[in-house]
Amino acid sequence: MTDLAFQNLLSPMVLFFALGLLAAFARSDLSVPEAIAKLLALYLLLSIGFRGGAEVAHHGLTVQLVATVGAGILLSFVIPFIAFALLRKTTSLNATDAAAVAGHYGSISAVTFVAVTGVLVQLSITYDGYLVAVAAAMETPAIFAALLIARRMTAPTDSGANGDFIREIAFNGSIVILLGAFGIGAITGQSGMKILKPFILDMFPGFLCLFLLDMGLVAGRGLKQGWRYISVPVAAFAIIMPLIGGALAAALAILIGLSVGSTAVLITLAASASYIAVPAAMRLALPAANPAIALTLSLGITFPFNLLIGIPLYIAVAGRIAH
Amino acid sequence: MTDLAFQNLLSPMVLFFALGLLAAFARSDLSVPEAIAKLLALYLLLSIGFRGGAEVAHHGLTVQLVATVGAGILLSFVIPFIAFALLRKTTSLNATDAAAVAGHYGSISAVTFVAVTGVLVQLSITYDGYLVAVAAAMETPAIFAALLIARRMTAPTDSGANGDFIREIAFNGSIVILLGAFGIGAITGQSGMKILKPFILDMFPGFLCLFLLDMGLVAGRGLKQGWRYISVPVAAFAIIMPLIGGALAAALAILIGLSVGSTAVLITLAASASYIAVPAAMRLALPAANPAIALTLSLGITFPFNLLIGIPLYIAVAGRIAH
Amino acid sequence: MTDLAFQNLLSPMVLFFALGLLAAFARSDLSVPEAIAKLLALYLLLSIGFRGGAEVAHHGLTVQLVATVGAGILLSFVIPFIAFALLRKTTSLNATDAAAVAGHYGSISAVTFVAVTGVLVQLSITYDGYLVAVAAAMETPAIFAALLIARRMTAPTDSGANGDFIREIAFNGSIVILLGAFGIGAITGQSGMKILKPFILDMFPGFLCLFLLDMGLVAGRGLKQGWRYISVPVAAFAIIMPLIGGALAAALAILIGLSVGSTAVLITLAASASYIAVPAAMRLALPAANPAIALTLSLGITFPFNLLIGIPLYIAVAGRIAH
Amino acid sequence: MKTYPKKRIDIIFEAPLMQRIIDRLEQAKVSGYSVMPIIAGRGHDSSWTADGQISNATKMVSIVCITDASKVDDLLDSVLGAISNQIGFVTISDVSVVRPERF
Amino acid sequence: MKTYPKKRIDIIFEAPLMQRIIDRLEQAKVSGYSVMPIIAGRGHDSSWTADGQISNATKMVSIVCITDASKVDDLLDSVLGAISNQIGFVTISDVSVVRPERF
Amino acid sequence: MKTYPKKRIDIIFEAPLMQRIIDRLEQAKVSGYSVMPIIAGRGHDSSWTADGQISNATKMVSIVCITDASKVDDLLDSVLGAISNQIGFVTISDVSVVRPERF
Ligand SMILES: Nc1ncnc2c1ncn2[C@@H]1O[C@H](COP(=O)(O)O)[C@@H](O)[C@H]1O
Ligand SMILES: Nc1ncnc2c1ncn2[C@@H]1O[C@H](COP(=O)(O)O)[C@@H](O)[C@H]1O
Ligand SMILES: Nc1ncnc2c1ncn2[C@@H]1O[C@H](COP(=O)(O)O)[C@@H](O)[C@H]1O
Ligand code: NA
Ligand code: NA
Ligand code: NA
Repeated sequence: MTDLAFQNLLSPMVLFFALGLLAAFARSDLSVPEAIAKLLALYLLLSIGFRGGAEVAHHGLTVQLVATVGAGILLSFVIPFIAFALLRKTTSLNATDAAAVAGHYGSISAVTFVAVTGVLVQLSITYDGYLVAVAAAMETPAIFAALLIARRMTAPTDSGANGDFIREIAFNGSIVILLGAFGIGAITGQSGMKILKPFILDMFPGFLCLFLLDMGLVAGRGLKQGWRYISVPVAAFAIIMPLIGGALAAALAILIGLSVGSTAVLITLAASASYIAVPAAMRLALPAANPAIALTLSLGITFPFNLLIGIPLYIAVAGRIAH
Repeated sequence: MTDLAFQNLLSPMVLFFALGLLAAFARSDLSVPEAIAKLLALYLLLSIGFRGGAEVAHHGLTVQLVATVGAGILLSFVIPFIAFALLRKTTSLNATDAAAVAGHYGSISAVTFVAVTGVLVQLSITYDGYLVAVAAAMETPAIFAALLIARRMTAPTDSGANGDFIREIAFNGSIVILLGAFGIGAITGQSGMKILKPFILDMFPGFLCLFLLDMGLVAGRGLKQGWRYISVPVAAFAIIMPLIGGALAAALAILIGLSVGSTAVLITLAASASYIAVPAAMRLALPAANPAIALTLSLGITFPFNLLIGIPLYIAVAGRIAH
Repeated sequence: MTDLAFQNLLSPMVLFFALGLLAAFARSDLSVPEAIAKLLALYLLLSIGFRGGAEVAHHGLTVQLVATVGAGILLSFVIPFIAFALLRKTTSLNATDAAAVAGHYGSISAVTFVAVTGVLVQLSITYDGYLVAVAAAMETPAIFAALLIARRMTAPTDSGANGDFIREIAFNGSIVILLGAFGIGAITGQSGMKILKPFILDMFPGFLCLFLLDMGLVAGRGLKQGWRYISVPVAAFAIIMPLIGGALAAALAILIGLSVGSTAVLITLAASASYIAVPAAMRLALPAANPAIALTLSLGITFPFNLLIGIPLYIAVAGRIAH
Repeated sequence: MKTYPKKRIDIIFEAPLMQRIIDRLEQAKVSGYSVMPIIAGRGHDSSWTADGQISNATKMVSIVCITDASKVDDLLDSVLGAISNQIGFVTISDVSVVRPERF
Repeated sequence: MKTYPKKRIDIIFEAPLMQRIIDRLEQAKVSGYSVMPIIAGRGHDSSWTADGQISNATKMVSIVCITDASKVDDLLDSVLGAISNQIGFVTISDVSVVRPERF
Repeated sequence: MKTYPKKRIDIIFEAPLMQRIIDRLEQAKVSGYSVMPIIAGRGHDSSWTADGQISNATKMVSIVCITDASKVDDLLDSVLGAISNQIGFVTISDVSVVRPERF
């Protein structure tokens, strides 16, 4: 296990993330243009969506698939309530900020998903392709949970959840491309994969390195700006909450009877926090929340924690509890 | 033939175009940054240009090549006159708008060219590499035809075709990269291709999927804006005109004695309508024309029509008339 | 040797550079979006850095490595003084402009480095991976040399070299990515290279073609703007200075006992002039210098000279003097 | 050349609000608007930059709208409603135009 | 600090016209200009966005030119000639500058 | 709607100077600023474009700062110090705002 953590630590991906962090801390002017960052995010979502779909085409729809999607939705909806309670108990964040942060932790991080699957592939542990669909399904319930929490705690605003807002959330670009590519992968199956393999599979590690370099830069600059808002209990939350979410996911995985690899992925999804889809939704739904808090926590603390420590841990746990 | 249409319909490329269309109709915020769209267009033109040149290097210059380039230029120049007459007879478009639309239909769509060659490769039907040069030669004569038509019908403006304008048209970026890459492919031949294969051939389907996703988004958003200008006869034009242009091309292909594959490509070129090079030229040359009409027709109707129905049809026809 | 020059002349890379030059001279609107140009530069630096690091991991650290880095630093620091003296003797450039130009010629051009290594690979001549580190080490000493010269010759400004400025230079984005990728390549070695090969090695020639197309466009447009500032003696400097710098490097390479390939690379580095890292630094440090002069010389004259004539010459010389 | 006075409204706001601001402008029946990018900035508590961002959550954007003085109050009313809880502000300035009928 | 009055001219026009507008500005002997991007907009009949566009045909762009009041009429004359048949408009406003000699 | 007069400062300068200008603005205690891109331009001796550029050395950039009239002199003093040897200039204009307390 220590071996695995160490091996992951020294993968080019993790090292490029670290390089980005260091460059940001050293105030280097290294930067990735916005258009390129968006291309990289688009590519990663398209690639993991398509691969997941192509594997489902290979293995077919199963009861387990439906159950796991259900579990994912449940986790995404429930975790924010736990996160909110924890934040209010252990930190001095106000209700709105706590609700916004809770929304981020219910949702998932596509790049953490990618990272865990990458490590599993290196270790030759298989996982189910449909987990991409689970990831997509877990993106949004957390947003609605955060809204419900904020409603209960604070006066409702006119900018809240109306029809337009729901459409904006449901057809959010990152969900459309993830599910769309999943569908195209499922329809075209192995023949589609054959055509697209050099792009979708072979380029993947390289694009991921670039993306993580960028994430490191963004996280580093975010931390420099955002650390002021982050008290010790708030920072502790960003490490404890993944463990709680992961534990819940582990329990559900046992219930469903997932394989070792799939269990590790479901735990990682639950343990990860969003920084693509949720932040913009929260700006619309909870404008009074300070966006720097949630982003600093999810990208600056939880993401590196998962990358370095969480993923090896979740895989080790999955190896014990699953069969 | 129905099989082929169906197979094409379910290729990842067509499905990504459909995904883009759907996302636009659902008002998703999915988008491709402008710089990335331009990179994709640049890449596609460079790749098809280089490949065409490398094949000409392989097979050498022939009388047929010269004849086909001549046929292409003729088609590009003649089709606008037919299109203009048809539009003025069957629709209520004014002379300027009709001339601008006619210019788009004389010119060609590089992506439709790519699509037909892709299907031919899948079907193991060969075509001549020099058709890339034919495509490049067909880009601009239509622009001058449109200007001649507009001159005859409307009062000339000072912003018309002077020396500067001709240079702008002739050295238009899309023509320079297409012909330039063709020339480089022709000079460096198989040795150049060996070095660039992973980039130019292997990445092609992936980049094309991204590009078509973008085209779907742009076409969908364009249709939502532009449908108001599109009466039923105008929409009908966007489907009938490709068939007329294609029929003319078929006749010329028989005369020249092209192979099945090359015949299919020449028909497709004639049947396609521009949305890269011509729109900007028309804004300069015919400023009074409404740009939304031509773009909605060419990208929103003719392109999907060709992708889904036209190409299989043209290949089937080519199979009958060519040897 | 003439053969080699001719072969290099007809490589796709050189031809794409020529295409860009021609397009710029013909006033074509062909252009590469800024974000894409920055991506290409980022990719090239990352790729050559990583490859160099992976090779050092393979061969280990040696005395020769340290000696060569030292030689590089020496060259980068000394060349500006020679360049300055030469410019002041043979041209009518003022002291500030001469100092700024001198700084560019002490530093190195990453793309020229790439070009020479590409030709060496084609000729199956090996060179040492650590030369990437030498290249990185040669980027900045020249900047400080230029400052020292300017200080001696002109009144100091408040915008000169303070702590902030030194940090800006040392953590310049291009150095951070080059050295960072070098370090990651050195840490992850062959296992990292295996994962990233399709991205870092296979895509390289294609991205390089795009980059050189862009450099051709930029150089062509720069020449059209900048030729006014370039007298015959100044233009001659841009061809003679590389030969002087190259000769110094050749002498040091003999002293250190470098192999043929490594000698050729060190000569090329010394003979090349910066157009990525140094221009921005000079705007900060020597604001009174006209930026068009140095850029026109380095990108418009020295770079094409090295690409077409210099590199074959340097390799031929290396073949004679090294063993 | 004869020119006519109009007002230029600059609205600087968080990018995720885009659709709402645009809806408000259309309600206020302005003749048009143009969206201009902002690539970095600093406000009362922190600075931001668009570089490397994959979402628009932390970006600001600017809308310029040339309009008649008579429409300014309506426009401010509706736009300020949309940005009241969010980061953003509006400036109004005087401009002259040559073809007054189009605004 | 002593400041001097100048005029700021904003020209918003279709991107394909760029070269022509620039030629007109140079004819009018302005001391300089800066081109600023527009990423989306709405006019009298439809909205557009730069996202995903592969050509500049449907884009607008903005040129800002600081100039002396004495040159404004000439400048308007030539620029309006270029955009008369096209989509585009011009606004003029008052600015102060510190170094008047450069405009 | 009640509005209050403020000043809009536009600073156009070479991109490599960014950090220095920002430091000066912060010294002058402005309440905020926004950086806007410039994609091409022409000055007294040559034109430039951002297209295809890999470094920021030849680019200009613009900073907009809404501020109180009382702070303008300080701001100009410090900013002009930073751009005195470089290419760049400043314009000042009048704007009205609705929420004066934030500037
Ligand atoms: N005085 C100002 N002038 C120009 N832009 C400003 C100003 N204040 C704030 N901004 C912009 O608005 C954003 C949010 O500011 P704030 O609401 O103060 O956090 C900043 O990041 C800037 O982009
Ligand atoms: N009142 C306005 N204020 C700012 N920009 C405008 C205005 N009217 C039009 N525009 C811009 O000019 C473009 C063309 O407008 P139009 O000529 O009305 O179709 C629009 O898409 C906007 O980008
Ligand atoms: N009168 C002007 N109006 C607007 N922008 C200008 C003006 N003069 C110069 N610029 C901008 O400032 C840059 C440098 O100008 P200069 O200092 O004259 O070389 C130009 O490339 C333009 O982007
Ligand atoms: Na989660
Ligand atoms: Na056609
Ligand atoms: Na050098």
